[in-house]
Amino acid sequence: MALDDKHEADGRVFKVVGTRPVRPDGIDKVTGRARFGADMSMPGMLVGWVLRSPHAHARIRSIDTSKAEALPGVKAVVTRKDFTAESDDVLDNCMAGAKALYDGHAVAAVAAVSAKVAKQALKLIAVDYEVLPHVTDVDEAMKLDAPVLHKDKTDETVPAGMSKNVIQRFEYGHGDVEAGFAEADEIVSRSFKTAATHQGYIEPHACVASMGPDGQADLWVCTQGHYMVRNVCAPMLGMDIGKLRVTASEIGGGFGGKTTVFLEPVALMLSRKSGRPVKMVMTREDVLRATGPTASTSIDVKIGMKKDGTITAGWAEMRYQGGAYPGSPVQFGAMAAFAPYNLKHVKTIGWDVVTNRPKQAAYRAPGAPMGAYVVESVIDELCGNLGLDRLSVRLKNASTEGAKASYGPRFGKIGLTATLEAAKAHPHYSAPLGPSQGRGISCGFWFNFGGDTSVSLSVNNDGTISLSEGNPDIGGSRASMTMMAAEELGIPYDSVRTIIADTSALGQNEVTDGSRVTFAVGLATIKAARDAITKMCSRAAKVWGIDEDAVIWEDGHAKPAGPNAGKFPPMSLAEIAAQASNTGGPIAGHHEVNAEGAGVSFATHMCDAEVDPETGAVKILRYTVFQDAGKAVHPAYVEGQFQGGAVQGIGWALNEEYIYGKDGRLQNPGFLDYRVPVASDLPMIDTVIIEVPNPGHPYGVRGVGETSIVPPLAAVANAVSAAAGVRLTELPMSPPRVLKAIDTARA
Amino acid sequence: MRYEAPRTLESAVALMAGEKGSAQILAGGTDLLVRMKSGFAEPDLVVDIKRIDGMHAITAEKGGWRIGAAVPGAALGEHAGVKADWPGVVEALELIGSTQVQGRATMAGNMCNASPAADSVPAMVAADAVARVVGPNGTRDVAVGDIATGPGKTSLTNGEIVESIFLPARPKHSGDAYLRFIPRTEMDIAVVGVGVSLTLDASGTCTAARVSLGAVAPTVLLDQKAAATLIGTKVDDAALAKLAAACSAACKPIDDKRGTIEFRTKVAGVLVRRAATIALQRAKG
Amino acid sequence: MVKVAIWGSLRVATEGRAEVEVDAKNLRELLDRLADAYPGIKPQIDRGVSVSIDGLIYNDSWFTPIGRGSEVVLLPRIVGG
Amino acid sequence: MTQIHVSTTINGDAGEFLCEPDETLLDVLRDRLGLTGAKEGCGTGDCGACSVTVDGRLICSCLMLGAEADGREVTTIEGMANGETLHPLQRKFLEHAALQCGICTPGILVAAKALLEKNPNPTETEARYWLAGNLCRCTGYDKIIRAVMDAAHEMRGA
Repeated sequence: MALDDKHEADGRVFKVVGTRPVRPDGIDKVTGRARFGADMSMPGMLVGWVLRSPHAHARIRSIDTSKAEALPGVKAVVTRKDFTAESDDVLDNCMAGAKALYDGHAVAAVAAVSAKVAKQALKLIAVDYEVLPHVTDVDEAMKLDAPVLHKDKTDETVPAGMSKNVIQRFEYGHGDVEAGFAEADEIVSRSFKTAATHQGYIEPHACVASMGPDGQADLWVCTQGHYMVRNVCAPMLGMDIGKLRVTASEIGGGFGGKTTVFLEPVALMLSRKSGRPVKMVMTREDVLRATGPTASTSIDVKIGMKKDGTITAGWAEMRYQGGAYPGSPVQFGAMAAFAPYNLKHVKTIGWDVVTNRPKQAAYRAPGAPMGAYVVESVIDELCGNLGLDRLSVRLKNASTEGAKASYGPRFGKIGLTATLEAAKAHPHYSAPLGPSQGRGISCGFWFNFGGDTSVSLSVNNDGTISLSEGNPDIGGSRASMTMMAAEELGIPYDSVRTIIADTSALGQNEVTDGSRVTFAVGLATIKAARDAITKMCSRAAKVWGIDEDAVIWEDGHAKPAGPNAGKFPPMSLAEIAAQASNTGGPIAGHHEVNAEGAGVSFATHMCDAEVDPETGAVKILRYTVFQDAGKAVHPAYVEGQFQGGAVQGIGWALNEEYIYGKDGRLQNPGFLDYRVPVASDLPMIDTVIIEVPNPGHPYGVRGVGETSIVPPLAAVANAVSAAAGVRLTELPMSPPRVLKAIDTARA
Repeated sequence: MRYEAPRTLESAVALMAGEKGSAQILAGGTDLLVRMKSGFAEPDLVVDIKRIDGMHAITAEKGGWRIGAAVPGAALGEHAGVKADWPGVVEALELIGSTQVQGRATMAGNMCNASPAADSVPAMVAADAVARVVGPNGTRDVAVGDIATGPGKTSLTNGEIVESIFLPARPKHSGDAYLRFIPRTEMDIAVVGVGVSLTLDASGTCTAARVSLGAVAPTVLLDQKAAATLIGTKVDDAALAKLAAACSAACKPIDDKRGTIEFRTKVAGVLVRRAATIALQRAKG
Repeated sequence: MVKVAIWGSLRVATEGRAEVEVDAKNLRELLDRLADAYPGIKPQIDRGVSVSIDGLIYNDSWFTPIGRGSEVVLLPRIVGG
Repeated sequence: MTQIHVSTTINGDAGEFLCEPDETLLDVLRDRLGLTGAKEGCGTGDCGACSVTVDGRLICSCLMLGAEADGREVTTIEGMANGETLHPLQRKFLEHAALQCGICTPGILVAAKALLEKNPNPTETEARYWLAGNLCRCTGYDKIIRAVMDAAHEMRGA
């Protein structure tokens, strides 16, 4: 895609895009009618429960299910031996094979007539465990004498002689960092640690599976991607993909955590064995112990700066544990950490490490927040040491169009500088601070992507539009799609109704992730609308008896292209629709594409915090988000993404953490001690939407969902460090840690 | 499991005493139902005391207040009289959980749950509150501080039920306060809790004080050494410093997921100073 | 010929070169030729890669044209939340 | 085990149900009465997604037994709108885009309604503390608080 200076949407006057209509699923969601994962029931339905390993690491010698099977009311028991599919990490994670690899790892499941019977049955399953030594800390797991989880998962990038828990090594960058450090007037090196956090969606995973003896199955599930669920589960069950129809329920949050499967294949297997529909719902404890939190990390970072604020070199070595299987998001941390800065010399090294913790899943810009945290903390410290303005230094070094990103490519049109300039001009930046208060700044970056997308748009006889897309609506995307269809077709928002179709209705759709939906599904929606427009123009041409090419579409009407085409009154979409049967049959548009060309996105966050020097308690006083959205289709939901990401980041920075005991068990598997921010912890979260159009989208849309969680860890850490008068180097900055840092600095 | 909702205290006592398996009282249920959900408690009998006359009553008695065992935090918080006399106790109860939990949670339940971190207990101990216990062998009054004997353990014997809690008459020029430390602003269990109740004479000199500490030992501590540092002083900065040091010295906390020994010990001293300052202001009116 | 930037940890497969040249007119040819010329890269290509062409990230579209002067960077497969 | 017969009023309508002695009100509402508007986010009273009122008191229905509802008046999210007319809070939540995924929304609406009945003119801080037991992971609470304050303003004016 050429990086033309002019965007196709330049000068376009939008009528629907950029407004704030009520979302189409709104009434259902404020009246309790919306049906989420656990809200579905089917006739004859059983309930399924999972038996989970109490051990962090244990060989499973045998599982005796006979007593459970004999319990009246039990209709099926499933263990790993029921799955004959070839072993892979996702299946192993859904149901343990030879070893249980973390506290909470599923080892068996039961379907019974009631939860009470199912829970009784779980107690009757005898698992013979050989308990093995375990490791849950990333640095410990890399030691040569650490307990080893897998013998054969290390790949060719890992040098010989390391622990087998080290799975993969990544390296990025360019230039010569040593030469860069030699040019620096000031160098800061620090080591940081961040705890694992969970996406913390309020809706636990839930599904209802129904499989008949003919091998056809239906699955109702809360997921970020029902096509993914189908494509992953069918082979596990030895089914043809086409025989499994998956319907996405409303989804109660995901943030990346619902981009894989946990219960789904088990529910299908229980349904197959019992011959009855089976509903499975996780408890909150299950969610925290056995779904996919993000990585905990240990990172060393070194940055050099000249007295004028020029960053001469940046280096970081990052160690991420992603739980019991390969795939921590360390490469994205290593790629994204220095992305906001145009550096001559930069190098990052990443290590993917396994430990006896649940297999990580994506969490909003996976891997990037930790990278931004360490880099932005050290830049902040350098600015302090050199007495430089923190925003000016960032502006001086900011990546702009043509800059070579630390992960390789040169950037196209990007909006980082615009976010920094907006921050500098904002009253927040010059507002006075009181005693024990500090202000923190941080930038952040995320890639965004597109992927496979299918959209179908039917023109109904009365001129209304039914739009079908295949991506679960996790935060208002049906509203955005409705708006883009209405915009393109030139009809009112209320004339379009958008639904999330099941897997049998449309072609493949990638998961709702990577901030892709408004970009990719939006693009496909616009193209589907254009497809329908072409057909409608052709119908009008037929009616008028003129050439198709002589008809244009404007404001919801087909019109003759010019005086030479003939003199006909414009024909509205509704008029064309009413005559569809007479002019050739139903009219529909569709578009299937692997949407490429998602624009990267940058943000700058500003945070004021107050620290109680006697207790280490932190209060967030003020918070402002400046982020490039490319084009905000529904600004209220764009703001919502900014605010939600910022607050998840605040929680990560201050109080959220996975706490493992010496026994390798998770000590805080509940919302009581896994402390997500509550309403009284927070101020309003101000937002400033910057719009630097993405050349890869007809309206200029960039994904906005993920970037907003990248800067807050550092923005909060920098504010707290300023307020406390000491650099904090470990997340979360819980009160005991902050107090200890203050007391140590004073001693 | 059986569920019973007797209409009289006598029948409740009989049910509790007669149960051969495990029996639990259900007042607000905000602890019991959580323990049942997790499988921690699997009672054979649950006796709901909320249908018993008087359990929801707040009545004036001998210048003080008798609070029924089923009075939830929200109701106590709406009672102007108790709030005026014992604001520290009311505030402590109101700190427990959410608004939703306040709709159910009771002071008696908080006490009988016997958590070292129970918010209302240090405040009640500072207030010298007394629990009225009814059992098969009659009625007895027990100091609130003597109910819990260890985490999750109480001195109540088989069939005994707490019927009410009595907050004594408030002497003139007295004030109380309860402060706790939690990582968030709401919804957490106390990492440290501190209750202070003190009385001044006409000159502003402290003549009596009770200081209690929560979450720093297996049960709530009544810290008499700390109280002694206030008596005879004007509760000035010097006295507060001694108070803080005494409280920190009295702490015997543990390291756990909610806090460290070091943190709890230090913050107990910080909070007691702040709580005493609030109590002082209240005593001065 | 197209110049392709290779990330650090894959350079063991390119004899340490940060940039290699292959003859490719589109994404499919690029990945095929890379795997042929540098077999050590193949496991990573099989695990999944993204390719940045002139600053925009592509995942799978084989027939995405690659111009002569295009800046091409091999990246690990980008995922998201 | 014997089921318990319970007579109660739900959203103004008299009704009866049978339940297990250890069954929560939340499970009764969802599994026996088809009122799935109240959600189970935690089952331990930490998230507020199951909020309902009982005799006018805001509670977590996961922390109450179904058997306790005998003779009580229960109101749920399903009883909030009056026919086709949304409650001002429901309307303001839509206007302010105060929901993203919507799973916490029923509980927050029930809790906010209880707030405004007790305190028609809350400060922002009062609203935030009242709603501290209702977790929302999507919005950062900003638009929720704005919607509650705006609804309170409108209801005071009406």
